Amino acid sequence: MNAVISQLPPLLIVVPILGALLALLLGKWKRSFAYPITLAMIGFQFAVSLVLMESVMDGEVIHYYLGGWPPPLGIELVIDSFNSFVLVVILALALLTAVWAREGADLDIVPEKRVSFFVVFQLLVTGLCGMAVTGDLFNLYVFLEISSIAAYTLVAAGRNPRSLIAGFNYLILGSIAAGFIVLGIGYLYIATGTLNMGELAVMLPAHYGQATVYAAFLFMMIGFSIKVAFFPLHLWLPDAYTEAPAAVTILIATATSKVTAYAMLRVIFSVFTLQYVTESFPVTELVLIIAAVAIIAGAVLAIAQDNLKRMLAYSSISQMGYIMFALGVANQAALAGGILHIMAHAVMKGCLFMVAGMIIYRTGFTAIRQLSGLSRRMPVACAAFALAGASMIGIPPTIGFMSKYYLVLGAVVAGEYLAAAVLLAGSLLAAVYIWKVIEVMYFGDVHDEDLGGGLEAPVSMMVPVIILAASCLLLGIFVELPLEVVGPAAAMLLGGD
Amino acid sequence: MRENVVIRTVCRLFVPFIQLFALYVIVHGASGPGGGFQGGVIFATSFILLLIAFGLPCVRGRFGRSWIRAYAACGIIIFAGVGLTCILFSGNFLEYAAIETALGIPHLQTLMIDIVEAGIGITVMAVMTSIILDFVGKEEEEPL
Amino acid sequence: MIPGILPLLAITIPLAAAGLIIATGRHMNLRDSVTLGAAASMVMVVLAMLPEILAGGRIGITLVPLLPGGDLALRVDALGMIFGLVASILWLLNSLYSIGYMRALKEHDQTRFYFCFAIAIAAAIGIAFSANLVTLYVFYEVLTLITYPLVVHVGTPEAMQAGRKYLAYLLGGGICLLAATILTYTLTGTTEFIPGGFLAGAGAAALSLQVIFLLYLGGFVKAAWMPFHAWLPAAMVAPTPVSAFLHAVAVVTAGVFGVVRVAGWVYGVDLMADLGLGVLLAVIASFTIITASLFALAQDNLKRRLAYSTVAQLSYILLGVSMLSTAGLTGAVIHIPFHAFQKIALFFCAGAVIVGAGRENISDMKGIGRKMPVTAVMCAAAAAGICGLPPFCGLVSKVYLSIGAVQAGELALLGVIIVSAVLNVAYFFPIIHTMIIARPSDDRALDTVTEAPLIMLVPIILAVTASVAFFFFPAVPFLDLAEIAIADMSGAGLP
Amino acid sequence: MENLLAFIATRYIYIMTIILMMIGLYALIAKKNLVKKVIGLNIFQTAIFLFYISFSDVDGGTAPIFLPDGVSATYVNPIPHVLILTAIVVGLAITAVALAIVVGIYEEYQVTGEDGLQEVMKRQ
Repeated sequence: MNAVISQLPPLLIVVPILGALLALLLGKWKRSFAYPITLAMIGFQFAVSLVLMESVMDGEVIHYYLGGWPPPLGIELVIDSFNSFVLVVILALALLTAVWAREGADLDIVPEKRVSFFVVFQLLVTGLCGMAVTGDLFNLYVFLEISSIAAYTLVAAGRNPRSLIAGFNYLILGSIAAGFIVLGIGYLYIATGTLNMGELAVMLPAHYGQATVYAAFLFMMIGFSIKVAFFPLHLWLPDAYTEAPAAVTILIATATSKVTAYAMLRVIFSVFTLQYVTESFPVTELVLIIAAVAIIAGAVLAIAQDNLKRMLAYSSISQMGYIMFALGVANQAALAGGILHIMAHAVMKGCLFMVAGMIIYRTGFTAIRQLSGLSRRMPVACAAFALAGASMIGIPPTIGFMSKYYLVLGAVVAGEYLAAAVLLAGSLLAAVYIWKVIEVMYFGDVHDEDLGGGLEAPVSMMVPVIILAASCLLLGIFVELPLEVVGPAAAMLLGGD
Repeated sequence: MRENVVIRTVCRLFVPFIQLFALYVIVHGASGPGGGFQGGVIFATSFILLLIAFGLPCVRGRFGRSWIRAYAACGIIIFAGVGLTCILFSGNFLEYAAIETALGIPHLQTLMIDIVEAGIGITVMAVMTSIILDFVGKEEEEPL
Repeated sequence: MIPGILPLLAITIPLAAAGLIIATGRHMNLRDSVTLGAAASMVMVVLAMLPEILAGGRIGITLVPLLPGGDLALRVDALGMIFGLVASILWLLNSLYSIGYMRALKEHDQTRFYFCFAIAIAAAIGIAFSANLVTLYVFYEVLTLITYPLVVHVGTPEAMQAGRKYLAYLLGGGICLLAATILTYTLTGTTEFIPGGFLAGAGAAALSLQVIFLLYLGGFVKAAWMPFHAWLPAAMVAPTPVSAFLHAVAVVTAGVFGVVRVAGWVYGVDLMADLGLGVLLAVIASFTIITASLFALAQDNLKRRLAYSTVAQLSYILLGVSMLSTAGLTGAVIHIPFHAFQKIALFFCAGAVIVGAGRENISDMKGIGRKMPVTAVMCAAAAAGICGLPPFCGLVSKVYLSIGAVQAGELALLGVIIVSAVLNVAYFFPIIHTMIIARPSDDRALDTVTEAPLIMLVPIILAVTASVAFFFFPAVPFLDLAEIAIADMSGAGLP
Repeated sequence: MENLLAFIATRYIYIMTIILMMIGLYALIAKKNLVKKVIGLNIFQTAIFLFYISFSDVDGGTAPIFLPDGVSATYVNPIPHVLILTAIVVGLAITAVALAIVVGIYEEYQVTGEDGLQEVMKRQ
C-alpha cells in the first residue's frame, strides 16, 4: 500500500471540513461560490472512497492511528471491505443529491440561506464519512452527533414552517437516542477499559456474562433503533421526511439512514460479535420478529398515505425492516442480502424521493391523487419512478429483487420459513403502495389540460434521477460487481474471513 | 440597568482578568488540566459579561459578525493546518512527534500542542459568542 | 458465428425494437414498421435455431452470473423451441393485426402499447429459452409487469379494477414461484433444468416436495387453473390484440409451459407419480375443464366466452401432464401451439367484429356473417378446430390426449375429455349459428356493419390456414419437437 | 437489608445519576413547553456526563498531571473526562440548534407550547 493511500482516511474528513469553511467565507463574499466548492468536495470524497475501496478489495484492512497514538489511547480509523462499500454507496448518493440540489434546493431554501445550506450539507456528508471510517466507539458517537446536528438543522431549514416542528421532534428523539448510545459506550468502557472496536471485540468475551455488558448492549440497541427508525421507534421519521426540504429528504433517506444502519451492524457484529448476540440472550429472534412486524406495519401504513413523500417515508420504515431482518437471521446469505439492501434501498429510495421532489418543483403537487396523468407531462421522471418502484417491489432483474432474494434465501437456509413468508408478503404490500402511484400517474385522467406538455425538470435534476433509475436495473443485472465486496463483508461480520 | 454604574465599572475591571485567565487555561492545556475548549468558553463569558453590562451594540461594535466568522474559521484552519503539516512530515494526522524528529527542535511537540489548543480556543470562543449574540439580537438580521 | 448468440439475439431484437419504438413514437408509420421488422427478424432468428434443435442438439449461453442457484442463462431445447416458435410467429401475426385494429379504432397511447408489447415478447422468449428456474422467474415477473399497461390500456375505472386483479393474482403467483425456487435451491443446490428432473435425488421428505409443487402451481397461476382463474376473464377489458396476446402468444402459454417444465425438468415423471402429484393435477385439470366450459356457456360477451374457453383448454394441457404417459405428455405439449393458433384466430375474429360492427355481445351479432363473410367463416373454422373437428389441428392433440388417458388406464380422464368436447360444441355452436345462420332482428340492423380491413383479415386467414396445415402435417415441426422433448424428459420407463 | 444499604451506600452516585436522567426524560416526554423540553434534554445529558465522571473516579485520586521524577500519585482516569468534554460540546451544539428551532417556531406561530402548536396547526 503506498504512502498516499495510507494517508487518505483522515483527508476524507479534514479536507471537506476545510472546504466547508472556504465555502462559508467565500460564500459570504459571493453567494455563487458556495455550491461549486461543496460539489467539488463531495466529488473529492467520492473519488477517495473509490480509491480506498479498490485498495481493500483484496481483503486488506487499512488501520490509521490519529496522531500516531495506537489504541487504546488514540483514535483509530479503519477501512475494510464493509465500510469502504458503505462509503462508496453513500458518497455516490450524496454526490448525486448535490447535483440534484443545484436547482432542487431553490424549492425550499430561500436564496439568502443557500450558502449556509450547502455548508451544512457538506458537514452532514462529512460527519457520515467519519461515522463510516472510525474504529473508535466514542468517535463514532461524536461523528454520529455531527451528522445528526447537521441533519436537524437541514430538516428545519425549509420554507415550510412545519419543517421546524418536524426538525424539533427529530432533534429530541435523536438526542435521546444519542444519550442511550453514549451510556452504552460508557458501560463498555467500564467493563473493558478501551473504546477501540477491535480491542473491544477481543476483550469482551471475557466479560460476556456481566450485567454491565448486557446493559451496554441494550442501551446501544435501543439508541441505534431510534436512530435508524426501526419500528416501533420510528415516530420522528414520517414527519421529518415529509416536511424537510426535498434535497434534505433525499440525503437523509439515502445517506444518513444507511450509515446509521451500518453503524448498528458494525457495533453488533464487530464489537459484540455474532456469538454474543446469538448465545447470550435471544436478541436475534426478537429482532427478527420486530423486523417482520416492521416490514408489514410500515407497508400497511404506507398504503394508507395520500401524501407522496409521507408514503415513501413509511415505505422507508418498512425497508429498514428488511435490513434488520438480515440482523435477525444472521447468516451469510441473509447478511449479504442486508448489506446489498443497504445499497439497493439507497439507490431506489433516492430515485423515488428525487422524483417526488421534481414533481413538487414543477407542479407543487404533494398528494398522490393530484398526480393524475402526470406521465404525459413528465415522461422521463415518471418512467424513473416506475423503474425504481419496480425495484422497490422486488421485480427481477432489478437490484431490489437481488437483495430480497438473498434475504429470503438466508431465512430459508436458517429454517425461518415464516419469516421468509412475511418478507415475501411485504413485497406484495410494497406492490400495492407503489402501484397506487403508478396507476394514477400513468392511467389517471389529466386534470387541467392547459398546463400543457413539457413539465420535465431541468437537466441538473434529471441526470441524477436517470443515473439512479438506470442503476436500479444495471446493478441488478450485474449484481456480481457489488457482491464481490458484499460477500466478503458479510463473511467478515460473521467472524469468518 | 444602563444607569447602573457599579455593574459597568466592575465589568470593566473584570473583563481583562477573565480574558487573561482564559489565555492561561488555554496555554496550560499541554501539561495539565485546561485546554482550548475550557479556555475558549471562559473567553466567551467575558463577551457575555460585556453584553449584559453594555448592551448588544457595544459588543457588536467590538466583535462584529464578520470577525466572529473569521475567527471561527481561523481556529479550525490552525487546527487542521497543524494536522496536515504532520502529514507533510510523513507522520500521521496530528502526529507532532514526526515534525519534532524531522526538524530536530526539542520540545517542539509541546509547542505544537499549544498551537492546536489555541486554534481550538479561538474557534470555541467565536462560536460561543456568536450563539449568544445571535439569540439576543435576532431582529437585526444580517443575511448571509 | 457462435450459435449461442442466437437465443440472445432473439431476446435482444424485441428489446432493441422497444427502444426504437419509443424513439420513433411520433412517426406512426415508421414506428409500426419497426414493430413488423423486429417481429419478422425474430421469426428468422428462431427458425435459424430450429434445424439444430430438430437434430437433437441444444443451444446454450450464459449471460451474467446472477444469484446462487442460477446464472442468467439461456438454453434452447425442444420444449423451449415450441414455445419460442409459437410466441415469435404469433407475434408477427399479432403485430400485423394490431396495427390494423389500433388504427381502425384510433386508440390512444399507441406508442406505449407497442413498446410494452415488444418487451413482453422479449420476456416470453426469455421464459421459453431459460436454462434454469431463476432465469425463468426473472422473465416471468417481467412479463407480468409489462403486460399490465396493456391490460389497462383503455384506462376506464373498470379496466383499472381489472388491472388490479390481474396484478394481484400474477404478482402473488410470482411470489409463490420465488418461494418455490428458493426452496428448490436450498434442497438441491441448483435450479438448472435437467431432463428427467433433479429433485428426486435431494432426499427430501415427500410432504415438503408436495408443498413445493403446490407453490409451483401457485406460481404458474398464469395457467389460469381454477379456482385461480378470475384474472383472465377480468383482463378481457383490454383491446383485442392484447387479449390475443394474453391467450395465445405469451401469458397463459407461459403458465402452462412452466408447469410442463417443472413437471418434466425439475420433478421428473417418476417422482411426480411417486408423490401422487399426477392425481392432484388431474383433479384440478378435470375440475377446471368442466367448470370453465359450463361458465363459458353462460357468457354473452364474445370475448368473455372465449376467455372461459381458454381456461378450459389450458387445463387440457395440465390434464395431459397429469397422465404422466408418453402420449398424454405429447398431447399436452402439442396442444400448446395448436390451441394457440386456433385461439388467436378466434380472438382476431372477435376483434374484427368489434372493428367492423362495433359489437361485443353474441346476442347482438345476429346475421352479421352476411356483411362480414370472411370473419364469420374463419371464426367458425377456428371454433371447429377448438372443438376437435377435422380438418383442424385441435383434433390431433385431443387424440393424443385420449390415447394418453387410455394408456394411463384412467378412463375417468377420457370421460372428462369427451364431456368437455360436447360442452365445447355447446358453447361454440351458438356463436356460429348467430353469426351465419340467424336472421338479423330487423332490416336496418346491419347497415353500419362492414368487413374488417384487409390487414386484419390476413392474420386471421393465416392462423386458420396454419391450423389446417398442422392437421395434415403435425410433424412439421411441432410433433417432432414434442417427441424430442418427451424423449428428453422421460428417457425410458413411461407406459 | 444490610446488603441493600451497603449497595446503596457504595453506589449512591449511580442511583443519583439515574434519578437525574429520569427527571430529564420525564421533562422531555411530559412537558408541553418546548423550552422546557430543551431543559429536560440538558438534564438528561448532564446525568450522562455525571455518570462518566463518577465511574472514572479513583479513591484518593488526583488530577492526571505530569509530576517531576521521583514523585508519584494516584490518578483518576483521565479518558472519560476527555470524552465528556467532547460530549459537552456536542450537547452545547444540540442545545443551540434546539433553541434556534424553538425561536423559529415562536416567530412563525407565536407559541412555545405543544398545545398551542396543535391548535395553530388545526386552524391552518
